[in-house]
Amino acid sequence: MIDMTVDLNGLKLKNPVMTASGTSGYGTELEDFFDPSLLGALIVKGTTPEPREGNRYPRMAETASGMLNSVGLQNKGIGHFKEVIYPDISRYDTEVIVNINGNTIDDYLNITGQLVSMDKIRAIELNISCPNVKMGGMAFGTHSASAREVIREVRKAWPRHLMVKLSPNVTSVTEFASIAEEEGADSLSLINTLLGIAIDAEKRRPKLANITGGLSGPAIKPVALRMVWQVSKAVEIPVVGIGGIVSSDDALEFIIAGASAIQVGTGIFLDPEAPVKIVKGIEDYCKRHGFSNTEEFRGSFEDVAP
Amino acid sequence: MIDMTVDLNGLKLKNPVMTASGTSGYGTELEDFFDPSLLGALIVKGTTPEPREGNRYPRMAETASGMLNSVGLQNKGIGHFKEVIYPDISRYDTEVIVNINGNTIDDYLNITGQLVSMDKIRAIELNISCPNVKMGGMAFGTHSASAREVIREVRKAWPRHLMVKLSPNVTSVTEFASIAEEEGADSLSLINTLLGIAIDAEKRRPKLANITGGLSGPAIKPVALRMVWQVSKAVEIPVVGIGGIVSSDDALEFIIAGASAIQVGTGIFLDPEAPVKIVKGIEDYCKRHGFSNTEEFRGSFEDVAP
Amino acid sequence: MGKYVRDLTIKESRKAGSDLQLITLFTGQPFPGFLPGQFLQIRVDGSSDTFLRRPFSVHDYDSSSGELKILVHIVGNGSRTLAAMPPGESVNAIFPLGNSFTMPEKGQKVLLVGGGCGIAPLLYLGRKIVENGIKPQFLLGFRNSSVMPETRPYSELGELLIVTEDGSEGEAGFVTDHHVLKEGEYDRIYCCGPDEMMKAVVNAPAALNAGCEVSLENLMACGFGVCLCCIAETVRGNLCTCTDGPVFNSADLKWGQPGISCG
Amino acid sequence: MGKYVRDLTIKESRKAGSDLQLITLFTGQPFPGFLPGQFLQIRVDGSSDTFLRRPFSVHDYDSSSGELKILVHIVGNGSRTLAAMPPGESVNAIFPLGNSFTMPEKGQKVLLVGGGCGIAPLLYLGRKIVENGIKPQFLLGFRNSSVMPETRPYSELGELLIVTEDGSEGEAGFVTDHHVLKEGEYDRIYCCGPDEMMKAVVNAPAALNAGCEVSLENLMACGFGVCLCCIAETVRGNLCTCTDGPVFNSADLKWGQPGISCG
Ligand SMILES: Cc1cc2nc3c(=O)[nH]c(=O)nc-3n(C[C@H](O)[C@H](O)[C@H](O)COP(=O)(O)OP(=O)(O)OC[C@H]3O[C@@H](n4cnc5c(N)ncnc54)[C@H](O)[C@@H]3O)c2cc1C
Ligand SMILES: Cc1cc2nc3c(=O)[nH]c(=O)nc-3n(C[C@H](O)[C@H](O)[C@H](O)COP(=O)(O)OP(=O)(O)OC[C@H]3O[C@@H](n4cnc5c(N)ncnc54)[C@H](O)[C@@H]3O)c2cc1C
Ligand SMILES: Cc1cc2nc3c(=O)[nH]c(=O)nc-3n(C[C@H](O)[C@H](O)[C@H](O)COP(=O)(O)O)c2cc1C
Ligand SMILES: Cc1cc2nc3c(=O)[nH]c(=O)nc-3n(C[C@H](O)[C@H](O)[C@H](O)COP(=O)(O)O)c2cc1C
Ligand code: FES
Ligand code: FES
Repeated sequence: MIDMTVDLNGLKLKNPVMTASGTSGYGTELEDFFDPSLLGALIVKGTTPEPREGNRYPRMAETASGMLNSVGLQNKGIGHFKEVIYPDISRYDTEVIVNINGNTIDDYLNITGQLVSMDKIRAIELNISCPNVKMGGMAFGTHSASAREVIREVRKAWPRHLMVKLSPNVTSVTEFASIAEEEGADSLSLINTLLGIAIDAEKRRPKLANITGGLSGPAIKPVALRMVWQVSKAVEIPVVGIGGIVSSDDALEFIIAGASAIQVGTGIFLDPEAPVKIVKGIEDYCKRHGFSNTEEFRGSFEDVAP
Repeated sequence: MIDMTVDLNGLKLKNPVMTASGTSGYGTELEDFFDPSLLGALIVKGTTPEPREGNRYPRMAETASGMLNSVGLQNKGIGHFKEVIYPDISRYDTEVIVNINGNTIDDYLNITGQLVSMDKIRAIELNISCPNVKMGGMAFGTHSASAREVIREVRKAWPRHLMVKLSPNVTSVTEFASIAEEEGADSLSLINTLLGIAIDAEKRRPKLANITGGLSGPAIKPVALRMVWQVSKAVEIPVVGIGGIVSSDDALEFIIAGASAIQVGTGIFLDPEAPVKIVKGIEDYCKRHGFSNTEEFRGSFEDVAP
Repeated sequence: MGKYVRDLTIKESRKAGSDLQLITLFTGQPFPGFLPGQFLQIRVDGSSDTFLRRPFSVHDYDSSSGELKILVHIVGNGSRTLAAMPPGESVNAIFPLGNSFTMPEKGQKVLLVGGGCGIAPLLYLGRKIVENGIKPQFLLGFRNSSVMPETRPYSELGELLIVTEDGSEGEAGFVTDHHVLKEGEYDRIYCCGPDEMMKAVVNAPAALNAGCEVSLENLMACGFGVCLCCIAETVRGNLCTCTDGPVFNSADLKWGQPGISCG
Repeated sequence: MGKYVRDLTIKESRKAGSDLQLITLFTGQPFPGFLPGQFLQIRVDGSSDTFLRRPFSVHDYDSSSGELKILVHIVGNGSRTLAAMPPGESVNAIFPLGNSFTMPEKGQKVLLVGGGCGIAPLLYLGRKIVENGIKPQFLLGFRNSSVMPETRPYSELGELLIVTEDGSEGEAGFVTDHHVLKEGEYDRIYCCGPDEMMKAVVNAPAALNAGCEVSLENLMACGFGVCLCCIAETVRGNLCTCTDGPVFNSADLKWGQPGISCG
């Protein structure tokens, strides 16, 4: 029997597959395709204290094996989440993790404070890596002193599992990983999107109203794998791999690189059933290779000479 | 009549299309496909003071719309270049630019010193961004004090055009661009490859003997365009755009983002005739849109609201 | 409403005008059917340029045979690849997606206005309107007659008015020049086409006292409401074109948005 | 030698064994022809997984008809897509690439050893050897008879010895178990196949006094000498498999290299 569970530093997941923030709404939208309780966790869309309209349209551009988005954290705010969404998604038999965002540390604390009373939420994902907002977001995640401060303050305010989501737009991702670990993060998730632009040559104008956007999808997988590998060697806390995962092979590569769990983002747009197929694919792989749990081959790729 | 010439801060090119270092050997290999003198410039493979064998095989892995390489600057050294290659390629009626590399500043100075006597070489491309070598390379290009020092020293030693090739694996590419400008670089080229890895899930081992490699090809174009755009706004010296250019549309996007010229790298592997096709495509575009020179629409994409 | 992810087999595919392909897909096992205005997200494999799915409207649907028609304008790689696929091959599709046009009430006077790329959803809408006992008027505009699809399916359902920019078929000019938009009286106007055309239509004299619904073709990443890329700026804030739309009441739209639709 | 970048039309394509496709391409306008051991870099469009070109050896070539055959083992996306392409379609190819096998001298005794995926270049090599007035021996090894291509083309050229791992055709075992490699006497041995097989062949007793050439199938990015990805570690340093090879004198190879060839 394959034991698909994962112990993410105390946070028990029924399997290593989660949805990535901003790519599955509140999870409810997926019910048209499968039972969200089948997944290890649902990470709900980036939430801010106040409702936000996000950036202007166009917000998306297709690129080679990837896409840029400049959604900019459109959401109805933590108040709406508390009143409307939370009661609804509490019924899921899986972990629901809220991705939190803000312009200021106070914003992060405001939202954290409100989440404390929501028992169902066993974990938050502290997003210090959104490239699509003018204030906050990536500014925290690419500046070490700010990163340290926001993690420290949220850590004080949040008694349960704290996952910190790292930006790939840095010289040294391990520096930020270590800061998060030092400040008491329970796990790390990476990567958020790479900052990019797309241009319409005929019209000589940017394809996104916001000019820049975040690059996601298979195009970024090699960079994501590299960062997950570097970070999982640099810290003791578990790492959640994200970036270009569309198949169970992709997911397995992240586990082999050192990730304890993974998130599916853009892959959901290609195939809304991808997350459940990936759970199944990982299970099949374990069977085929004689593993009873993913932990048995996590980070194993350096054991073998290429 | 379309005037395809480009004045790269004093370095006159017959058109804006160059080959990227490490992807066209010494240019001679392209003669099987077209006359290299048709291009704006040839950038020869990364050259070091001593001959190098590079990294072990396998050195390449295919990724979604891209590839990783870990060649690691295999080359026969500047001595061989001087005696065997230089006399041969001096016949080209185009600029030949040497991409120089080293472990130490002395290495860079050694090679620069030898190039001074080679009149045909009107420009060098100072590579401080190779991700595939243990010493030197990207270590210079991701650390600001080292970057400043190596550029300063090479600038003192090199009287002709100095192009500095920047690494994308940094938090702020404009920081390094400004350093290069301050230290007297005549132009900047970017981007070099993004550091990545690829894993064979079935065998649970890295696809590259070196584990990490440099990601190139269309996958990285959005990141490259973004950095070219940022840098061309941040500095006064001209910028040469590189990253995922396989067609004239791609090349035009870089010019529209602010690049004065472009380099074709991985695109040559897909179609060895790509560089000449791109020259032709840019010319056609100018005709179609009524431009007499690329300078007329360089950096134009912010003039129009999206 | 449940959504389905299925491989649909191409039963027939034929050129329907220059740059226009009419594709008949077989939907197979039963499902609740389509509402007029709904669309599918079709996966076009085989190119790194068509990474995401492509949205296409229900052009026609016969629930008894399970045959679904889409009308594809060839504008880029995805549509070109799809149009070139031979019968027998299959495409993966997510459906049915989006809201739908509001059905007119008995006795109402109805105009369906389509321009160029926007005519696809109007045939199925017209059919449903006819099933509701109303005979609609169609006003369709094209650059010229060569880019027009076959018009019989429309004229079989209602009165068909054609406008071409060069006058090669029907009246010459733009749809908004047509007298029915100036002098006609309607209870409902349904419109789909380039941005500028839709804007002009909903502001035409004939639209003043009519309820106007437009169908947008915003760029989409997911098509089922999870990415928030496809928003339309409305008086009620940013709404998703893929779930709150693609059909909007024209009065709700802000219209200030760049590139709001297929034009 | 000049190189060509051309669209080649698929004249015929047929299954030649399980996971094996024999494709006949028409090379069109004249060019100098192929040397045995040379290969083509074929662009397989239609998938982001087959971003780079794919190298395939000249399996057979008839200069009078301009017909070129390649024998494709289906191992991944690129080879699968290529094998599925119908006659009439064309593929873009760069050719001719690489060095070539050294022709034996008159009167020399010659053995051609191929295993599994490595047999492709040996047919054309055999043909050229026969044209030089020598009758070669072929020793071909396979997992079992179902993965074998048609053997007549080989037996028409020379003596054909077959070995299968399960004994379903010819002798049972590995090629290196075959007595000709233990007791045979040859002037030249040409070999192509999985790494381990080639290593064993060049170290077999029969190879001791023979000149051995092996053909490598290293991973390639360009195929024409500009990227330096395809290196083989040799006593003369790292050499390019695509320009200095794919044929190497076995004595020059270091063999310590991981995954040196198609196995
Ligand atoms: C709800 C909905 C219903 C649609 N119904 C139909 C239909 O029935 N028939 C039909 O032919 N098309 C329809 N479209 C548009 C269709 O989805 C696009 O034309 C198609 O995705 C283009 O793909 P491509 O790969 O061919 O072109 P690309 O190579 O992706 O693009 C080519 C050019 O078209 C532009 N473009 C692409 N998609 C859109 C879009 N959605 N809106 C505006 N411009 C775009 C691009 O910016 C580019 O300039 C619909 C779109 C939506 C959102
Ligand atoms: C000079 C040369 C000549 C060749 N001649 C032939 C030939 O005549 N017929 C033929 O069937 N094949 C030949 N090959 C091998 C052929 O190029 C590969 O099998 C093909 O590129 C695989 O592409 P794919 O997309 O199907 O597989 P991929 O999806 O790219 O790979 C599938 C699996 O095969 C492995 N693989 C891919 N390419 C190679 C390679 N070159 N060496 C070792 N392992 C590889 C991958 O690592 C992976 O495990 C030759 C290779 C070279 C270098
Ligand atoms: C449309 C879109 C919206 C996103 N919104 C958020 C968000 O609100 N918060 C966040 O932390 N990450 C967000 N992301 C980033 C993803 O969670 C993920 O980190 C990234 O897309 C890389 O993974 P992928 O390649 O699997 O998509 C978003 C990504 C996309 C494509
Ligand atoms: C095989 C290979 C070898 C390379 N070698 C060098 C090198 O020696 N020096 C250098 O500055 N860049 C080198 N590069 C980087 C390219 O010059 C270029 O910056 C990068 O590949 C991005 O461009 P592309 O996407 O067009 O390939 C190499 C790239 C590849 C793929
Ligand atoms: S396209 Fe994703 S929400 Fe509409
Ligand atoms: S494959 Fe590029 S040098 Fe051989």
